[in-house]
Amino acid sequence: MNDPVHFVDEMLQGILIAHPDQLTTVDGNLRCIVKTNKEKKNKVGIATGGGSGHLPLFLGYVGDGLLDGCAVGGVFQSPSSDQMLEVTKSIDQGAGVLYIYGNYGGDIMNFDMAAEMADMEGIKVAQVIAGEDVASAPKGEEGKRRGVAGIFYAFKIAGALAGEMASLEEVKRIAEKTCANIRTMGVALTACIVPEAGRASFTIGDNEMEIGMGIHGEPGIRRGALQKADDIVQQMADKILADLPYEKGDEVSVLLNGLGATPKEELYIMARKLHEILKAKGISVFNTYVGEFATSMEMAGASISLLKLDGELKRLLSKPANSPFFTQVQL
Amino acid sequence: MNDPVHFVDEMLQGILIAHPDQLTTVDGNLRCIVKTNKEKKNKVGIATGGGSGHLPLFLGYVGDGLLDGCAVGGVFQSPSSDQMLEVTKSIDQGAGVLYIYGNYGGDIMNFDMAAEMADMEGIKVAQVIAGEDVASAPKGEEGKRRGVAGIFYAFKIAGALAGEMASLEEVKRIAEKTCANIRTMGVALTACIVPEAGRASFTIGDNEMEIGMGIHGEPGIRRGALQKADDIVQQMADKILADLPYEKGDEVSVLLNGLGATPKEELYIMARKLHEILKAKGISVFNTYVGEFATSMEMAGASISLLKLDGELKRLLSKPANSPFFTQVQL
Amino acid sequence: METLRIKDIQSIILQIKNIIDSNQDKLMELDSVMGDGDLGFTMTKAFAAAHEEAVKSEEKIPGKLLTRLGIVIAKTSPSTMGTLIATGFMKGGKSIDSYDEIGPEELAYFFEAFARSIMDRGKSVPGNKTIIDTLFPAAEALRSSANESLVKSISAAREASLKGLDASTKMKAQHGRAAYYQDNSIGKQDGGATVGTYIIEGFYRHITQLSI
Amino acid sequence: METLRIKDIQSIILQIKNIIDSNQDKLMELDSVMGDGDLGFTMTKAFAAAHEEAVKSEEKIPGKLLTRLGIVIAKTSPSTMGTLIATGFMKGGKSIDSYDEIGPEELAYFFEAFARSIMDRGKSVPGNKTIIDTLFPAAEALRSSANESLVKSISAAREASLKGLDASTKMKAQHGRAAYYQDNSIGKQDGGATVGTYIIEGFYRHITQLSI
Ligand SMILES: Nc1ncnc2c1ncn2[C@@H]1O[C@H](COP(=O)(O)OP(=O)(O)O)[C@@H](O)[C@H]1O
Ligand SMILES: Nc1ncnc2c1ncn2[C@@H]1O[C@H](COP(=O)(O)OP(=O)(O)O)[C@@H](O)[C@H]1O
Ligand SMILES: [Mg+2]
Ligand SMILES: [Mg+2]
Ligand SMILES: [Mg+2]
Ligand SMILES: [Mg+2]
Repeated sequence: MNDPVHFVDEMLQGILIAHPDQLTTVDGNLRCIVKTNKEKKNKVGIATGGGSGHLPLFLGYVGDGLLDGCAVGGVFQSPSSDQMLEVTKSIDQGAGVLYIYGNYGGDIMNFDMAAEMADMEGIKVAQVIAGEDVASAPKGEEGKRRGVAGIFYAFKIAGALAGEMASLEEVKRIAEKTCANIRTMGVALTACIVPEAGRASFTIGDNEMEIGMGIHGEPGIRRGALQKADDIVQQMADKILADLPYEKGDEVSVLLNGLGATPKEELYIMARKLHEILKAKGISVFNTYVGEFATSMEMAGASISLLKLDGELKRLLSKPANSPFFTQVQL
Repeated sequence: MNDPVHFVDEMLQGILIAHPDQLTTVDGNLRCIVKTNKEKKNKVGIATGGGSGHLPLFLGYVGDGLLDGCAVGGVFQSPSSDQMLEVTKSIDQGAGVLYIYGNYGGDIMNFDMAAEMADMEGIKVAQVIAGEDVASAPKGEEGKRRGVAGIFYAFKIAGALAGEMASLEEVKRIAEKTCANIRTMGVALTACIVPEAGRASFTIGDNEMEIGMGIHGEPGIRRGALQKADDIVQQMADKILADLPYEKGDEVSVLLNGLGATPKEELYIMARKLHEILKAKGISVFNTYVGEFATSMEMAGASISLLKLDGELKRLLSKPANSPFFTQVQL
Repeated sequence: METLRIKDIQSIILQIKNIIDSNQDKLMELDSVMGDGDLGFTMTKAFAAAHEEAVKSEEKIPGKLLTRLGIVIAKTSPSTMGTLIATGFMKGGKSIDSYDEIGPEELAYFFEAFARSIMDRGKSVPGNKTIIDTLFPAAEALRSSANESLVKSISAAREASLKGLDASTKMKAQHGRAAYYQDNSIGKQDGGATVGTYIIEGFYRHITQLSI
Repeated sequence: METLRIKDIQSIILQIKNIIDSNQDKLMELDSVMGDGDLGFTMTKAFAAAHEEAVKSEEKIPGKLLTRLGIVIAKTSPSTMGTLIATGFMKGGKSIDSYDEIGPEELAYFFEAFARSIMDRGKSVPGNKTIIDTLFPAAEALRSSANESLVKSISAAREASLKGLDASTKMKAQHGRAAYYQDNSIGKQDGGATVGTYIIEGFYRHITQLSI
């Protein structure tokens, strides 16, 4: 690392110089990232935004078949309404802009402000807030849940529908439907380190873990001795399956997300157990994503997300997509 | 983690169940992985093999436009000649099989044995050994160098040419040419942990780093106090550039590889500095890969690889590829 | 002194900035217990920027200057508290931008709009253990003493905000990161509510100092 | 006893297995200093598998049994040392598979082919600080004493291998992971060379025991 004060800007400079054909800034503002090649007239624009330190979240999903722009905040900090407005103006192709972002107070307020300002400039804006972390609020209070790795599905599916020139209302509908069908649970083995702080703001013992911890270190539902991967997966799956609930005959997409320091090997060991559990429940798996989709600096840990599919979601999930951080061919 | 004894097999079961359309075993042998859909008759088969604990290396590059099969060893252990032979027989489409693997004694001996056995079964086999880690042996002794992340380029380019139905000799030639034009340097910030050992076999202090360390913890060229990212990149680049040497007017592909626990954010900060150095030297960058291409369990650290390009290499590098671990659209 | 003008606003912002600066560690600490620990950092940044703007702005109308400060804070400090305070300054300033000077009546308008706009933006009400629990009582005190002197009304506001802080500590958090702690938040002092008292304190120090 | 038959091979393999088992930690340690520390583990695995095979195999010709052991070791222990020893047993066995029993002459053939095939497979020569530095002198000693008794010739081989081990410690490593340590490898005992002495030791113990 260099000077932590420049962490975010240097990272952005690196991303822009590494992927000049795919990503660029709005008028040189590093913290406002959009696609290099503008989209077709009348395509609904999709923007997101959020704190840094979660790559590929958020800007990693700006790409073909995905998002059009992203406002980038400091590490774990919301971007400003200003930045969001700049991105909005840049990506609006006359059909309006949809904001899809995670359920965090600061982000909501800033996106609300940006939406009001965009409205004053005559741009139609709609918003969908993703919150699918079952550990962050009990069933019945879904509206309070944090948005974590599962938001990837909303980006992917809304991006696919927007690419078909659907209306803002339609794209909003599909993003909401996607969010409503996702559930996520995480487990953390070590703390995350914010560069400016230089040290962990909390600690997890060497042989401890915390089930349900948020991607900024928000408290989970159980701190305890480190368990076997299979036992951890079982607990996470139990929580997730009971929540929606996901039932016999359902078809799902599975996302096994590493939080940053967890080897892919371990994620696949978890995938194995998860598939076993789903099979025993009579839930079929359409496809499985394994990798880093939403991280938390050097945090060791993982999350499991399930998306319950129907024909429409499956069709859109299957479409190709391409960003510097996520490439998929037609499934 | 579950029982470390089952680490590799459980990981393989997870990979196979997560990507059934793409990967399968040879006759149920978990440690012999091949593409689910067999290739065209007379396409040269390409196989690799090596120890586990390096995902996406090695089996992660079995896919369309890439490799046809992989023999999987225990963590940091060579697979057996037997496994290699099984893979060879499975992927041979009558045009012979090329082995591309890293320059490690155990692997070489086992691939040699496998090649002899394949020969006895009437399968033409050729071999290309990748070794591009400049820290592992001085200039003039290139043949002693370890193979690390840069081997990705050999897989990608040889895979692309094999897909064009080139002969075994041709595919071997391009793999050799690719290997000859790659140089890599790594830096490690923490040790790697082998599951069966359960602890690091060596340690790197909290504020220390080792430049040139190998992906199994082989000794590097300098252990010292942790430096700024920019200074580390400068030292790594100096070594790499002087070695080939890469010179003004050259065009390169850049690979910034994370060893497992290093955030993508840091890799991009390094990419930024590397581009700056290359620009100052008058070396142009054709494209940049950033991510995890060859890891070492939970090791924190990174490596930089450069591939010097010409028209032929550029054309092949640009072709699409698709495996569960690496997907690229036509560049 | 019965009214506040541009120079006073500048001095008040400096007062708030000084209070925040000398309490940076305390805010850091409060926000660490049930938040992400950045409150001290974002607040010093917000008021440093606000102060800089207050000094260099050519605005002649106090309400307009206060709105400008909000805009600047929104840009520099997009954290929850930064955004809320920015909204407060913007909407509070807007509510009095037809007045050349701020008397007790206008000060009440200002803080009423300030608190109200935060409640709108944050979808929060008094009792949720937020900055509202110190600012809302302060605005109410200003309203009830609007026909008294500036010193008296700001003194009443200060007292109300401090009482509000005590009361809020006993509440259960409903918003922001603190809400994840649910019942565990009871008994812990809220960082945002504390910031609310500092803002009032800034006004209080300037007004009472000048009156001595 | 002037010749070795199937029963003897079985006993010799058990002897080697026992020596390896009781030196597992030592091999681990030697390989940790300049390697990946797995030598103790892979060698116990290799000889456990070889012993199992030796006991259950129906092979009647000693050379053929030795070749089988090599095949089994190759499958179970694909590490450098495992593969080299596997090669040694396979090619060594092959070199004497036309003999029903092994006398001093055949034993010399066996170890000559054993050492030679390792040199081919490993592209190594004596002096590179490897298993060859104990096995090659042992094979030479067997050759020079091929017209003596089995006890005498294996004793000479044992002595040569131990001398070789001493000499190899002073060498600089040229192959495998140890080579990365370059000059730092000088003065450190090589794990593979040590294994070479254990193999000879296994033959020695069986042959001398039976003669007593
Ligand atoms: N919805 C809300 N309405 C009003 N105040 C809120 C709301 N959510 C949080 N707060 C206040 O914000 C404070 C935290 O601010 P800050 O540290 O900036 O948050 P964050 O770092 O999570 O963005 C809390 O102490 C609380 O007083
Ligand atoms: N090319 C070679 N030829 C002969 N012996 C070798 C060669 N390379 C390594 N060795 C021997 O192998 C030993 C290490 O074996 P092992 O631990 O199995 O290696 P690794 O774990 O690296 O595969 C060394 O001590 C050395 O004696
Ligand atoms: Mg914050
Ligand atoms: Mg080994
Ligand atoms: Mg905070
Ligand atoms: Mg070893």
